[in-house]
Amino acid sequence: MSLFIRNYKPNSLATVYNVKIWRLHSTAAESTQKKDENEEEFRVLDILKKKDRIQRKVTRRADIQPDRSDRMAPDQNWGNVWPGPKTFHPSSVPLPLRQGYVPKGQAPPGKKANAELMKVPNFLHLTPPVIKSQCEAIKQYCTEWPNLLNSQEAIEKHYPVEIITSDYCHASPSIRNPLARIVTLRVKLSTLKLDKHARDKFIRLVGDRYDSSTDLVTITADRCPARIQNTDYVNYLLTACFHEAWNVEEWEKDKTEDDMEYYDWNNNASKKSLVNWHLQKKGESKTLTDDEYKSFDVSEIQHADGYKNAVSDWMNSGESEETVKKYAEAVRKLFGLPEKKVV
Amino acid sequence: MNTSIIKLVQHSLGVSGVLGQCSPALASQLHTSAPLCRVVSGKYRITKKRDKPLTYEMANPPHYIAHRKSWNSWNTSNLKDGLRRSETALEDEFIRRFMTGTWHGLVCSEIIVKRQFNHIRVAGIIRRAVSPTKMYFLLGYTEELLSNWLQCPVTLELQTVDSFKDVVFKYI
Amino acid sequence: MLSRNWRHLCRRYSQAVNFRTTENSPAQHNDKQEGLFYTINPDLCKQLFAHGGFPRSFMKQTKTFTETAIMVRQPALDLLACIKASDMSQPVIRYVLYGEKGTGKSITLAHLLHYAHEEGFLIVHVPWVSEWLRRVPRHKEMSNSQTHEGFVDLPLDAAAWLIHFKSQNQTLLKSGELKTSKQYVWSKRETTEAGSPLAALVEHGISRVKYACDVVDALIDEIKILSNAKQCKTFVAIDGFNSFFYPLTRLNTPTKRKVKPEEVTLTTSFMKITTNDWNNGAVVVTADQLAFPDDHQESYLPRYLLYKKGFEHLDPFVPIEVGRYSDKEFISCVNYYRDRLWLRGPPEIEAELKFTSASNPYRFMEQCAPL
Amino acid sequence: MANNIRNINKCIPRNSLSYIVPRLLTVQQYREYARPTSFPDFFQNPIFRKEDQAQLIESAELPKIAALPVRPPAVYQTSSAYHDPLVTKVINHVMEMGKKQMARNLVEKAFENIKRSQIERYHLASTPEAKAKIELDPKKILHKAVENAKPLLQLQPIKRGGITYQVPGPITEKRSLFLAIKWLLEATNEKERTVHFPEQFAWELLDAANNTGKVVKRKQDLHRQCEANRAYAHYRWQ
Repeated sequence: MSLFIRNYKPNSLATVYNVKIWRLHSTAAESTQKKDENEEEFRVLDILKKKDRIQRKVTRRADIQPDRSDRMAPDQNWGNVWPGPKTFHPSSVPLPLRQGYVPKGQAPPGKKANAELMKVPNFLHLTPPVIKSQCEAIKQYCTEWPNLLNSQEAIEKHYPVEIITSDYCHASPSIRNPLARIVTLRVKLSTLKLDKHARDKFIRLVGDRYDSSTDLVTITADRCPARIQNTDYVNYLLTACFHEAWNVEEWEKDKTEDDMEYYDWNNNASKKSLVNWHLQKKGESKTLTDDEYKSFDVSEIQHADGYKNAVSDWMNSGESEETVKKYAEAVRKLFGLPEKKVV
Repeated sequence: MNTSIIKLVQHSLGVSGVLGQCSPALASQLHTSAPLCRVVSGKYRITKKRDKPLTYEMANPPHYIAHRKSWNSWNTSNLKDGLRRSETALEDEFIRRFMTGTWHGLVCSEIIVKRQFNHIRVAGIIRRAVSPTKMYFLLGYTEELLSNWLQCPVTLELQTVDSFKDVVFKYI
Repeated sequence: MLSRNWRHLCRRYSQAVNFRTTENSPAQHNDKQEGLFYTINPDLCKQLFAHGGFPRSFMKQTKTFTETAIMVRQPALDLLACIKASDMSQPVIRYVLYGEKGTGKSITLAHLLHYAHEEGFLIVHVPWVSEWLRRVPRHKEMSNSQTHEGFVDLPLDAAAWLIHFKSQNQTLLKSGELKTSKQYVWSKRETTEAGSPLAALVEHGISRVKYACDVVDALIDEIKILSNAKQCKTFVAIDGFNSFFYPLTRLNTPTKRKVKPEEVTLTTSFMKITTNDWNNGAVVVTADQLAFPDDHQESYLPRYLLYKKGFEHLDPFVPIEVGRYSDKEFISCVNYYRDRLWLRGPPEIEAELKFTSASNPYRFMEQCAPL
Repeated sequence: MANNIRNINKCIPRNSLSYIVPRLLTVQQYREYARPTSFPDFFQNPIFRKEDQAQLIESAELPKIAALPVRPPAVYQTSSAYHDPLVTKVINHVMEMGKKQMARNLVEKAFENIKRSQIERYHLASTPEAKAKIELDPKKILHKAVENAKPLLQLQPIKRGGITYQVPGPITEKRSLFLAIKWLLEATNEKERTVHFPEQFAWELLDAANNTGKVVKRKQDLHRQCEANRAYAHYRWQ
């Protein structure tokens, strides 16, 4: 039995023949019945009513149409046969498909009654001619790409503000995904044209939203339920930060050395101690005010410039063996001490 | 390990209803759900006469999903960060039961539920045991009721076969 | 010709195994002695380092080796050259020794102390600052300062340091040339007259422990004045100096308030002597990771260890790195240990030890111990 | 192991070697691992000492076993110059709760203590003969101490006629080593709370190496007991 099925199932042609055979049989059976009524023959006791059962089946199968795929013309318009996404149907696809894993040496199950083929998403509605015709159809709604925006740099120059949103393709009774509301705004800080103070203040205002390595400010909003609201909000935030950055408040004058974003040697204790040392060396003992310290010209001290650079480098680029070594060299020069011997 | 616990419970306490009688803490620690019985779940016993028919789907145990066979439910909820996980699973199960009940004795394969956006496609292989008129009625009936309950368009995309024997892959 | 070659060969060979120098005076040390060990006279050693100055593990070694031998290393030679080259009439130059744990900062400092002693410097040496601020034995005496409002005194530690100071500067104090510049009134009955010898001041601090901290403060002031007046040269050596700048000490006042280092009177005194507003001296301090608790030992570089405050206090200073052994030093040290029976076994062991200890002097010593 | 392979090579033609080597080796190879590993038995034990490797190269055995699979060496199997199996054994005995680093530190501290006291005695000794007598290597002292602490006989409780007799009998090499280390450690742990383990262990080792002290006495007591129970010896086989 199993052998029969295996031979029978994969072969689509066999089914067609089979159906035809069935039909022949059924007509034959009907004719015999008519004969029975006319000429009274010896009636055989048919307890199981075998013939009746066969008859019932046959009448039902009579209306089965042959496969549509058999009747398809080779030059038909496939887009009309399969216009949209649809589960695979073997009778509509005139391809000898097979799908399934079988032991070596056997043929995989054919396209009829094959649930695997029905499971996989198919793209039979997206054949190249169909795509082409659909593109042609929507072409009238498209506009041309601006000529001047021919490179990435040009795009960045004319449209420095970048708005990033995500659309989600998902299956559920509602096609709205709440994550789609999130809006990210990205802009290069250098395109904002801020001055020194404003830039510093802007960076402090946006906090960790500024990445110094890429010079990008990234503002993300997800507090409103709709995307348009969030877009408005990020734009508002950028505008507000920008204008606030230009404001100079009264309390900003109290900015101390600890609040500085970089190490300025002239304003720091290092210069003070150098000047003190210099004055002491000359034998003058006088106390200077802070402004006098700041405006003190260090060029009259020998090797002071090297020292200044070394200290600034140490503080600004971080402590490392290299910077410490550089500092040591500068200080030795300043004090007139012998160079360290290189081993 | 899991299966042994389950067997033990099944042997000593009787099969069902007993878990409910156990204390809630114990019941919550016993996993009787199918995925944990990976030795037996989704597998069929070989009969003596070797005459049990298996479809292709049944012939491949669950660990072959995505290797030899594919999923019966296609949706985005099962992906990472998918929405409506439990609802989707429940609805799919409901669709399956409704289908097998409505097309009583006619469904030859598993019901395949595919979701695209808000559209649910239900596919399956149906035996041609009832008249086409009835079939058309059942088709409309199912689509109408399901879309009413699930609040989204439902399409039935069925394939018909002469008899169950057409979908049989092998006998064990 | 042949004999000359032979002699040359002999000398080279002896050079290779030679690990000792007979030149025991640090002032005479130069590049020729680099990597060689010299021995410190036991009496002198007792005088200089009886109250601290060597790490404990090194003290143990001296007992086992029955001698105190120090390797002449590049950082010490470098510092010696700098001190010799510096102009004494200029403001003092601060040197900061830094380096990884166990590379020999304290030993380098001891070497310099020996030099200072020999050259007749007045030595102001603090063996280990953390001993005062971070080590809290069961009976740590603390009191609120009488003279400075809101400050904390450590009288016992101060007295112990005075004893150390006295023993290190025995000869200078005995000569009695160093005199106080002004009168100090301790209480109604106790005063130290102007013009009395410095030794008397120190003695007072030792005998009247209550005033030890104030005595230390006065002593530091006097030393600065004396140095400025060219009556003596002063050598300041402070080990674990960065401990003064760690935000908190482990001391608690009786009211369970955490004490900050700047609230300890000893800190203010030693801050005074490490500024560069005096001359005729040299200041050598070390920045050591071990002076900090374990969770603040991420880097051994001076800026990290001194914090901003310490850096600004010392700046401009000369950083001097004490590094790991060079190849030559390592071989010399191996030979020394073999001579002292500390290291035995086949010669392959040396390469392995060099690799596993990464030429770190302390780790090398430790790893030799069980062999 | 090298011997095994040599024998095999003599009796088996070349081409069948790859098939037969694993099967034969399973019978002859001993396991160095405490627990069965996930490696099949035909995997070779690693040869991690440089001396052994040199020997293999010299006897031209290396190319023969070069292609065979090898188990990974354990952590204590190093090619270090100061590798000593007995020392690792003692460290493992000292270890508690798997704290090997701690155990290793303790044993090494004990070695250091031994070394310091011996060097001190060396310096105190006046004549060169006396100096030459003093053993300075702590590892040699450990070996000597363990050797001196090893018992030669043991008492086994055997039940005969309802009475348990302490029957003297021979002892295996392995058990005697085990007992020696165990006794040394037990003697060490009977100490004042203020005395630290490394110090006490160092003393015990020095005592045992001199054939004196608690451990050696314990061994001698055992021997005496065995001697006294000589009459029961026949119970071992009856």
